[in-house]
Amino acid sequence: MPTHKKTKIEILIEASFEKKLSELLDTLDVKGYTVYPVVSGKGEHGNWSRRGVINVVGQMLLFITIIDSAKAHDIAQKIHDTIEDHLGIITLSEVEVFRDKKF
Amino acid sequence: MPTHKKTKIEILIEASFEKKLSELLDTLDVKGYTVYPVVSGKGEHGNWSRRGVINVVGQMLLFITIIDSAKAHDIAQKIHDTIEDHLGIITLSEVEVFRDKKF
Amino acid sequence: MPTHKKTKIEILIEASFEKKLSELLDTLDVKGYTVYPVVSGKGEHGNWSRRGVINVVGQMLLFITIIDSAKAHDIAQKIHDTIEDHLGIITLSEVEVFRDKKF
Amino acid sequence: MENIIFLAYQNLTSPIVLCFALGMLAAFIQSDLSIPQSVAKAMSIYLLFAIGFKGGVEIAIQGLTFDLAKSLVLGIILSLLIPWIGFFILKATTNLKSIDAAAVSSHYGSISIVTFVAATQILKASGIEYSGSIVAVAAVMEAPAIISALFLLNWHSKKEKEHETLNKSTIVEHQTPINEVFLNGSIILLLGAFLIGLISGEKGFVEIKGLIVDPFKGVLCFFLLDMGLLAGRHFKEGIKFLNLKVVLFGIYMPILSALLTMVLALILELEVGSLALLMILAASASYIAVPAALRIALPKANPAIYLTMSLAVTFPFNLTVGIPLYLMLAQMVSS
Amino acid sequence: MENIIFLAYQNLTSPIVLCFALGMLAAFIQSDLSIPQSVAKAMSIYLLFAIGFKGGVEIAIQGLTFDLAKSLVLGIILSLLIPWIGFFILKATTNLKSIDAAAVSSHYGSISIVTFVAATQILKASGIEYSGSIVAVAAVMEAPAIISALFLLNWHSKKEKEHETLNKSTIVEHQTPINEVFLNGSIILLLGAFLIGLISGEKGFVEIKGLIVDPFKGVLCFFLLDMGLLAGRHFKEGIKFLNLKVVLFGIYMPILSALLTMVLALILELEVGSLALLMILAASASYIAVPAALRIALPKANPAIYLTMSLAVTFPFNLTVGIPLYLMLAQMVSS
Amino acid sequence: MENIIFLAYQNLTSPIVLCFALGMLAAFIQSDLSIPQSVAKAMSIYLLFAIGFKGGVEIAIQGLTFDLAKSLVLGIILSLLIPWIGFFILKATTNLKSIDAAAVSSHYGSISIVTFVAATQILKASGIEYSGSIVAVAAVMEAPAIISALFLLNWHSKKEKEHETLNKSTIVEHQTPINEVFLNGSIILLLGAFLIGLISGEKGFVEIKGLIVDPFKGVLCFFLLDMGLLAGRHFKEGIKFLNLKVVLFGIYMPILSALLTMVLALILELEVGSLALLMILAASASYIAVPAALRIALPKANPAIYLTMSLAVTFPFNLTVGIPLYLMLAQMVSS
Ligand SMILES: Nc1ncnc2c1ncn2[C@@H]1O[C@H](COP(=O)(O)O)[C@@H](O)[C@H]1O
Ligand SMILES: Nc1ncnc2c1ncn2[C@@H]1O[C@H](COP(=O)(O)O)[C@@H](O)[C@H]1O
Ligand SMILES: Nc1ncnc2c1ncn2[C@@H]1O[C@H](COP(=O)(O)O)[C@@H](O)[C@H]1O
Ligand code: NA
Ligand code: NA
Ligand code: NA
Repeated sequence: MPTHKKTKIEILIEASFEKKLSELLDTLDVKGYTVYPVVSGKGEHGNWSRRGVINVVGQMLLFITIIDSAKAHDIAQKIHDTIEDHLGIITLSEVEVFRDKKF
Repeated sequence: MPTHKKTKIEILIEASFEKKLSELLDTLDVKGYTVYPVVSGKGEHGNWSRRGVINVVGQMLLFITIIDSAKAHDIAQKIHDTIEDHLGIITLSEVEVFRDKKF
Repeated sequence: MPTHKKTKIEILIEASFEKKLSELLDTLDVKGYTVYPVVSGKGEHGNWSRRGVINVVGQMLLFITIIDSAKAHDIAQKIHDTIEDHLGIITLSEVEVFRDKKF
Repeated sequence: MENIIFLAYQNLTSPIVLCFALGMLAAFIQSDLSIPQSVAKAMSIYLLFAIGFKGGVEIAIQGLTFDLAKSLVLGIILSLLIPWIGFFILKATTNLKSIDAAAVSSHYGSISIVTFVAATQILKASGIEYSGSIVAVAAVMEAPAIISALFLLNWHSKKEKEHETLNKSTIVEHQTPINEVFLNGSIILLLGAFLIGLISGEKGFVEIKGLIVDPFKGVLCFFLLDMGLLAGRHFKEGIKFLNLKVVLFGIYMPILSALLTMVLALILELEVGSLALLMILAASASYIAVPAALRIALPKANPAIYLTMSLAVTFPFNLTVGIPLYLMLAQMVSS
Repeated sequence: MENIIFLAYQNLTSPIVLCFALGMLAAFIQSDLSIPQSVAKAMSIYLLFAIGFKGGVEIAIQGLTFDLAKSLVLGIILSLLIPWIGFFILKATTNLKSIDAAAVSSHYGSISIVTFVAATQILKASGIEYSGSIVAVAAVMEAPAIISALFLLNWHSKKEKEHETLNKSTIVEHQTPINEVFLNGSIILLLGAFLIGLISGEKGFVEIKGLIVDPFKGVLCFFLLDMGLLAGRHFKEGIKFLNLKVVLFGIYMPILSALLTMVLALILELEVGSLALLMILAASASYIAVPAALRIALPKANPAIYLTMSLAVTFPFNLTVGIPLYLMLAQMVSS
Repeated sequence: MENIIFLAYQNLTSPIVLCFALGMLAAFIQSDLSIPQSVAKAMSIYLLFAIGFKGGVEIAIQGLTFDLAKSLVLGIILSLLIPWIGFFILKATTNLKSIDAAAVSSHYGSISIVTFVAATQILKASGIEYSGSIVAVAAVMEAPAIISALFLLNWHSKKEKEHETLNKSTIVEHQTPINEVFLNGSIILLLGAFLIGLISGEKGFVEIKGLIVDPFKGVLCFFLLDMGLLAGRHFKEGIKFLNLKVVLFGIYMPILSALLTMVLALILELEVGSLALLMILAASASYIAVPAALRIALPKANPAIYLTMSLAVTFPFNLTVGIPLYLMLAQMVSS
């Protein structure tokens, strides 16, 4: 089976914004996404860690969605603009998949 | 030290199939792999979430293996064919490593 | 907004070395990093699994940092050399980001 | 009649059932209430250990009774038999595929330990005597239903070959999971705790009573809160895969299994406590061990169907209406 | 006077407060001591359920009292009122931005259930009678403060429009989170447990007492150990965002709220137990429900400010000094 | 003689040891039984807190005894001494590298708190009096062994320089981990709980007894179930790194340490309860604090060797055979 080039968008975001981001992705042309746990991190705004937090405030999650490369930049841009206040970082990279139609 | 180009295969798979996939990878020409937790996701088959599931049915895991690019496509194909029923998605991408022999 | 090419360094490392690696990254020219949990893995040294371990010995974590591609190789090399005894694997790959200055 | 109304009232106002209702409600109104997965798992380990252990201690004190021996045999027979009955009913009355029908019916042959535990609480409340050692029957009923279902599917697919062309992969991998069922953590734990109770006896019981007995019912409440959340969420997601005939099966099948048990138990002359608990085991449907095994053994069967059936239809039915009903029946035929 | 010294001594040498101190100490010396997040969450579920349930059982036994009705009304008024008072004080005395001032003050209108529970333990120890049903007041005080704060921010930003140009996105999304506050797991759990207690009554209480009552205080200790770790870590990270005037607010604002409650309660002629607990609820500041809601409703407000204030300043103050103080005041005015 | 058979029988049929055996068995037959990591951690926090607290309360009641003071001194001496003895034996009898020999023997100088707790349960059962305050000795014995081992390795590598060329990185980083050992969560918790017990005394004890005492033994059972799973899995993975001589060290070394303790304790005239517990502490090997520290201090030492030794060889030996043996010896020499 040949493979097809797609774009992977990775969005590191505050856990308290999980529901909103899911809703946003549903309105965009995204066929699927997966959410991964995150332990801790460090950036301009200092350290944070999942350990010892009492609720979602101060935790982060990683959303990954694989989409058609032609649409990727626009979608990433929209996500970036909408969730700026809750954003960790957002990156794009290239991957290959088997099932062209699925993404 | 120079770096060497390798291929990273990422396999999102049902947790109930963890053991079988490990066994499959052992039979293929794969020198190592790492398994990551997954929180939730959405795709053609609807939503799923690790939260509030009573056992492995309905959970997913991410297997990542880094291998020789020459063998990558074939191995990915074999994995894809064998585990189709339990598959989330499978992707390939390019990475660089220091220790050529290790992968 | 245009995107900018950066390099992503991924470091799989023993959990007992988490603090040391954080300290090392602070001394290097790294503006941020994120740590992800890992479930289990297999390599030359056999299997390991987060399940059923009594403390950090025998667990692993994944550190990811996105940095300026020009500095990436050197930094990765330094990390590799310093933590060799506690290293799983270290990989480099290419990603795109929106905020050039941030990385 | 008064009796059953009283029993039903007792049951529906017990914290256990109310906690389950709270969980379902919270799921329906989309509250973010949730019990951490690791804690839910710990509670299930606690409950399994506690009932296994208490069962073993009772045998250590009373000795092995003839009643228990008969119950064990009956339990295995029921676990093997019920999947066949369920399968033919499903094939006759619904449009489920053979593989889904087999998968669903194997859940009804196996058991739900929480349903069992909830029932023992009501037995106690209504003053019916029973031996905790019946939990051994629960242990032996977990696995045979799975074997039975795989066997019947094989048999069925051979029979149907000329009409229906079953995908080859439908029936592969039947061998592997049997082992895994017996190595399943919950079965090992239940049997292991049973043995530990048997060996350490009353002395051991006194030592760990402070954890195993005193907070037991409270833990059961929290566990049922979690079960309610789960059942509610499964119901919302899974109901679209079920039509009315399939849902109804989830309600009359447990009653049928209970009646079948009653008839067979009369032949064996079981005591009323054992009878009631056996009826409940037969009526209950698995939602842990069997789904885990079938996801590997029958990957083409749709888990949304079988999980929704056992978790979101049959479990709530048994917990609220079924248990008092079977109990009343058991009392009627025994007196 | 002797009385307050005795109360303070009792309080400071209780395992509960000492565990909190141990947690803070461990955080300050950078020990890696930590309680797993899932277990901390389970403990908070346990505590919420236990006090909600006991409150419901008390009403089932005593009936709904006029005292409780009055307390409920007063609680809602306080929760709506305190954010306004806090906001104007913060704007007048500190350099916090309007949005941060509103966010901080809404925490003080809402409540901390752990502070409440810690206080009931001291009430018991000092022999003051109170009804567990006051926990219903805690439940109704959680949310109004959030609505109040959003409302006042809207009003303030309109008024200030000519002077200050508030970023448009400051005041968006005010609508969404209100629902979510009411669906917040801890509120559902508290109210649900209350209802379960009410329905299952004394009979239900006896059944699950072994989990809900006996280990309660011990669990509270471990929970406070975790709170201490959290408060300590928040303090270290967050103190750089606060200046002295802001920190002081975290100490005098609870006292003010308690005094306000005292005055209003005198008009309503509350009993001493209810009065003391209401003062404590008013004085306590939320660190779970409100931060979660505000992070969405007011994303531009700085969480480091409001979390540090309620968790690392006001909570420790109330736990050590505040509770005995309010208690003594309540006793003084009631006698 | 009858006595030891009785003790051994009591021990081997106690739920605690049986739970450990169940865990090992489940691991050997590859069952998927597992206790969630966060829950296991919570149990270890509970156990540490409970014994620390009870120790402190006992001192609050009895005052500091001379016996305890002597035990503390002896404990520190043993913790410093045992790694040297172990190291020379390992170098003389096995082919372990120096770094691995040092790493392994430092585990035997430190202690296993679970072994200690299991022993107190048998002491109680056999009616031997002891003071819970001995737990303070456990706390002071954790760390010195690590320092001792690093020291001896340094000394050894200097001495051997002409013969053997030790990789430079073998002996780096000796400084850093010492701090971390003292800040290690379990030591802070044990000492902190001890102090809390000391300050809050009998009054505090009564308050939290419902969690700290009543379910204690049951929790210990579940914890040992998990330890059994762990030991079993470590054994399977780790045994290939060990040869017979190394495994034997894991059995005679604890006996040697216990005998050494006995001799030194006779000089100090310790009471029988303290003597027995000190022997057990000396005989036990660390599998939490020391491995965590050594993984950083001696990254070139192979963790598979030291973890398997302490967790999968010495711990099971002590739990089943060692404890009754040391106990009998202690009774013999004391009478
Ligand atoms: N260069 C980076 N590489 C990887 N993760 C980063 C990077 N910068 C920031 N992050 C993550 O994003 C979070 C928020 O970043 P910041 O807003 O810069 O504090 C951090 O806590 C990290 O988890
Ligand atoms: N385009 C995608 N990007 C990332 N993850 C996906 C995507 N599509 C599917 N997934 C993941 O794969 C799981 C199964 O996908 P599906 O079979 O399409 O329901 C989903 O629940 C997601 O976790
Ligand atoms: N080729 C690989 N792909 C992905 N992960 C690997 C690979 N090789 C090793 N690892 C990870 O690194 C850990 C240590 O590797 P090793 O030192 O080879 O045993 C393994 O347990 C895996 O988690
Ligand atoms: Na059944
Ligand atoms: Na308040
Ligand atoms: Na020792």
